[in-house]
Amino acid sequence: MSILDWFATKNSANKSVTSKLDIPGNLWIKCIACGETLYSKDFEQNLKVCPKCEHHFRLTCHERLNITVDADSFIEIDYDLSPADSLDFTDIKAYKDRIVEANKKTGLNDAIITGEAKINGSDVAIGIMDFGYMGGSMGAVVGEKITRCIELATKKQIPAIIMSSSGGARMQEGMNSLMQMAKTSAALYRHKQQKLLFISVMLDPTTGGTTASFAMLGDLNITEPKALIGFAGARVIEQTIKQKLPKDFQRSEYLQEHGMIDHIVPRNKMKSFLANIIEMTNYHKQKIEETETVEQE
Amino acid sequence: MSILDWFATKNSANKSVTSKLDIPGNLWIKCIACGETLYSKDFEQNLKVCPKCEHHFRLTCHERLNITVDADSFIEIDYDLSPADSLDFTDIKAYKDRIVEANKKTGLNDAIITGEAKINGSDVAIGIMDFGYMGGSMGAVVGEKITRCIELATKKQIPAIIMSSSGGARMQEGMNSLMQMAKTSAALYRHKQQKLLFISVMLDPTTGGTTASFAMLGDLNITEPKALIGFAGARVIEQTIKQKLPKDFQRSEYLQEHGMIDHIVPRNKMKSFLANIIEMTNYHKQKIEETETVEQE
Amino acid sequence: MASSTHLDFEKPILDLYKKIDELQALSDKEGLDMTKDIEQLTQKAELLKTKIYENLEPINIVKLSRHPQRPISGDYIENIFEDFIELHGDRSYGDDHAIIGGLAKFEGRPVMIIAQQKGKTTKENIYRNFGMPQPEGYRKALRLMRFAEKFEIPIITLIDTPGAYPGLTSEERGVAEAIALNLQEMIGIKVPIISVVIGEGGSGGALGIAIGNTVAMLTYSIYSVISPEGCAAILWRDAGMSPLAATNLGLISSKLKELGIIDSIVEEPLEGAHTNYKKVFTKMRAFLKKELTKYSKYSHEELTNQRYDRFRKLGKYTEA
Amino acid sequence: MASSTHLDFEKPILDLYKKIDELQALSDKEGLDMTKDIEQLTQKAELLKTKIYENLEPINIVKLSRHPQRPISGDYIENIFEDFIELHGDRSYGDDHAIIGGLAKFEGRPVMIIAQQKGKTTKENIYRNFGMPQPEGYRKALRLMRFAEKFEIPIITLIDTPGAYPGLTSEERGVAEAIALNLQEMIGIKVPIISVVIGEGGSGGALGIAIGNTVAMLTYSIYSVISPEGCAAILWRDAGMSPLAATNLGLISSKLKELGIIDSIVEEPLEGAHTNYKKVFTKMRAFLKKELTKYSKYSHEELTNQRYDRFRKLGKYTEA
Ligand SMILES: [Zn+2]
Ligand SMILES: [Zn+2]
Repeated sequence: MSILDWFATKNSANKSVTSKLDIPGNLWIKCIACGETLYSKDFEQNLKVCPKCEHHFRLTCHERLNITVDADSFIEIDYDLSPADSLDFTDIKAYKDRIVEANKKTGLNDAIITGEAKINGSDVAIGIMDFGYMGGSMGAVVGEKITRCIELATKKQIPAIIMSSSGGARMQEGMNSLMQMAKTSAALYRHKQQKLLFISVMLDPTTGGTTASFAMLGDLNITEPKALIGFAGARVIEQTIKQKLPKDFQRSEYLQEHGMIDHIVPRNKMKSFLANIIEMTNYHKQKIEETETVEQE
Repeated sequence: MSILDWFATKNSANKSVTSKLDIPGNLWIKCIACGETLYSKDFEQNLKVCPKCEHHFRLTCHERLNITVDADSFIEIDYDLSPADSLDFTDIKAYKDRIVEANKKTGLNDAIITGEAKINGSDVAIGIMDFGYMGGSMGAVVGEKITRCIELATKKQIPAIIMSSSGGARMQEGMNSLMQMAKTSAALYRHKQQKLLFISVMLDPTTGGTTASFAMLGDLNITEPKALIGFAGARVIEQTIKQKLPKDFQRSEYLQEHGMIDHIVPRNKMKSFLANIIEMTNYHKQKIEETETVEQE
Repeated sequence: MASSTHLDFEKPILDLYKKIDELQALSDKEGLDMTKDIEQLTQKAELLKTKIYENLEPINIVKLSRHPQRPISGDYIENIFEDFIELHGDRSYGDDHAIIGGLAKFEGRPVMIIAQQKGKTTKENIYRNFGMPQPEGYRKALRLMRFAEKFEIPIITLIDTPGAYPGLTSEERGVAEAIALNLQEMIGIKVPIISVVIGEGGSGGALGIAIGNTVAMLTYSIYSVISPEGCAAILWRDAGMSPLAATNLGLISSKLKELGIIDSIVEEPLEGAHTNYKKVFTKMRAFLKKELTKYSKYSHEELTNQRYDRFRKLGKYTEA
Repeated sequence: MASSTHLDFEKPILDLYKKIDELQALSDKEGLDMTKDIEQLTQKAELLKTKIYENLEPINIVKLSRHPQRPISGDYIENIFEDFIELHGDRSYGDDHAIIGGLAKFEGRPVMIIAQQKGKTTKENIYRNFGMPQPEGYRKALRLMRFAEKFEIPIITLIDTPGAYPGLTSEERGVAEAIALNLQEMIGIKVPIISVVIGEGGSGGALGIAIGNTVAMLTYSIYSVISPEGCAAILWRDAGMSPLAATNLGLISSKLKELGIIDSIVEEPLEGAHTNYKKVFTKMRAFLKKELTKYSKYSHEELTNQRYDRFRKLGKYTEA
């Protein structure tokens, strides 16, 4: 089920890449949402949001990292984890070969980077998924890295932030993949027991087993405008119910109306939004620490 | 809002009384649901359930008590509480006079009896409302008696059972009446904190502020077949939405389908049902007590 | 008077002021010195105003509490707090527009605001369902209160509703359960809860977010077990009896303070909050500051015990 | 064979038995002594049967797991437990018929059963939504698990679903949130949880009630990240590749035991649970008794730690 989403969304991902390559020299790109021709540099400066229609283009995990955490504050952890082909899985391609290709394409060992960082000076544990690596699918590496990232947050008593964009579980790892849903959610249980903040940022697209585990478990569930967020794939649902789906089905705004999303945050406001929430939820703890410091002096 | 239900249901209550009085000598009564003529003694022996259509007729609180707790086990508490007219409330009748009348009609000081009792040998704190006393409306006495009953259960570490039939808050006591919703629910909060069992039995009819407070807060919410249970009155809702309501609207079966009721229990099974639940939820505690006793010996 | 909508009982005052205006116009036009007359009349008008407002029939206070220009929750949020971040949804069904909630800063520290929100225009009112929440509104409120509790953030609830929505959808999704659960769970929330009725406090639908350590009312707000109209329709079978019902129900702030149902009254301008927003914001800010300061010294246990005791003692009865 | 529905791979066995029957009939009719031939053939049939069932292709096990006569949750509940009291509803939206829950007695002590329920007839299947739960099913399950936790009652979950319902209503009401919350909260439940996949363990929809201290499977049940049909359609774009997908996905009990995804296999009769209900009930009863006895000695902390560690360690990767 989950992987159907991955495929459904895979196509539109390719589309956005293609329209960029159409223009010689890459100085100009064309917005896939409104057709506007944009000067590449302006587009980059606008954080890859179309200035005309505000379409939020997808980012790589490193692009996302750069606009989210304080400069030079990120200390990556667990970068040396890479996928194992425990089922010897082959479809039209061998999973082993897919791993090599994905690594070549993205430079990543798997579909997520994790680490410690600061946001406006506050410590956080952060994980950022990359849809470019096998549709951001969650295999054992993604699950393990998210789990360790959350465990680190629990240990250090700091907030955790996971920014998802993922087609769900990774079929090629079979049940080992499904179990990552349980593992990541379990880690969040312990984080929550310590009354720590978890913000889930669901980015375009977040579907399947990713949505049905850690991504829906934020103290706050945040998203960008018009991101695709869902469990089952739209085509599967249409086949099941034999009806057309609503126009904004599984988009941020739809999910907010249905009670699942706390707040839709435009890309240029995301960092300050996160900082604000972290500050407010840290207020009491800091106050106590200050008092204790004063008393000790 | 709540009191509209009381009025709506008041009429049908009268109907059932009337149909009984129609027959001279009261040897025979006519079922208001199916029209069947029933021999009075059989009807009583069948716990006032029509043997033909299984319509559950309303019971007084003492009738209900008799078929629910072990013989001679009930120790009433707080029987000496009676209503005060704190607002000097008069409508077409003075509230003071209504109090006198209701007392004369029912022999009760207010719309509930509370106490300690045993059900198949197990201790419980129990409260049973009486719709015959001013439509079972909840004023300060009802609220106080329920609260004390629950507090007793908390203190003695035993289950609490409240069997409701009530039109909701009692208008003539104004805001003092509304506050009973908060007070009874607060008492249940403390009972719940001690991991004690609360079974709410909602009987025909349970509406308004009664439903929207203690009656919906059972670990288990139980009812008899086809009981009327709701918040707003059906007529008010029809006026609001300008639509006909579903046929079984606000009936036990409807509420169960909508997730609010754990189990619908026919009257002749109610006592054994309650005993069963109490036994199962007491099992662990009893096991521990037995072990401790053995160890002490 | 700032407001453009006038209520019946204001007519004598308005007539006097109109007369004063006419006199002034006449004096200007004819060049006559009518200062003294005008002064006298103004004084009279002021006296009349005070007399009328200090002796308002409850039914007129009901009208003030529903005044179309009366400040609504959104006005307080915008003017008393900074950096409001609205947080949506109950995480299981929907986002109710009749209850808004979110984090904000008050005097530099974070607070969680839960507020029933009416509209001022017809369009807004339809969007807000006329301030009548459905179950998901109460569930959102509880979710956000638990969030606040987790991070030791005090809660402020603003009450302004004719009641929970009496509709089919509301019953289907268990509005009674949703309100009941809030009554139970709010008692145990380990941060301060300050509740203020700012307009209509309609029955269980109001109570469902009003389990505060302190429960206050604005001067001309009401808090009632049933609307006077509903009460009259039931008890007298005559909607014309609403004024008497309003009186009997004891739904005005002064009466409820006297009965011990509420703890404080946040003072409105004599002619109502709608005539001077700034003034009522100032009073509200001062009130909240005082309460938050007070409870900031309470432990978790003191907070929940104080709240329990506050509601535990309510209700008059006789005991032999 | 007790069953009336036969699967393709059973044909060679059935043919042999048919031949034996014919031989017997012939021998009876003609008065010939064919005992030896019949004996030989029967032996051959038994050998063939063993060989076939012990070497079933995963896709055939998929078929067995979905066999229309396979015992469903209701059968286990009825035959292994006493005094089952079904408890309905999620207390906020509805009662999902694809997940049933309730209290029962097992060997004299109370247990809470949470079970995905398919139907056997078309009518039942429609009523049970073919065993595909909606959000309210998962929420009911969590509510009942918390009830069980409160009263120290062990929990048994039976898994049998093609997956959570992939429909509009399910998405609207947040099926992803409902499953996610169960994954998180079940980890912390302070009573033993025993989970058994009895038929189809379909992806997240199965996992949503399968966070057990022990997770077991019946021999011919399956547990998979995606259905073989779905997998084939996506990866090969050819539904005909389902058999290979079934093999690659590693969804059968023996493989999952080997991978450490599940802890135990509850043995079915050689020809499948549907051929001998009694046998499988006996095995299930013994299994549950053993597990419940084991965990009855665990403290709250041991239970939640064991469960955490069980899931924490799952997933293979390489670390430089
Ligand atoms: Zn554009
Ligand atoms: Zn009948």
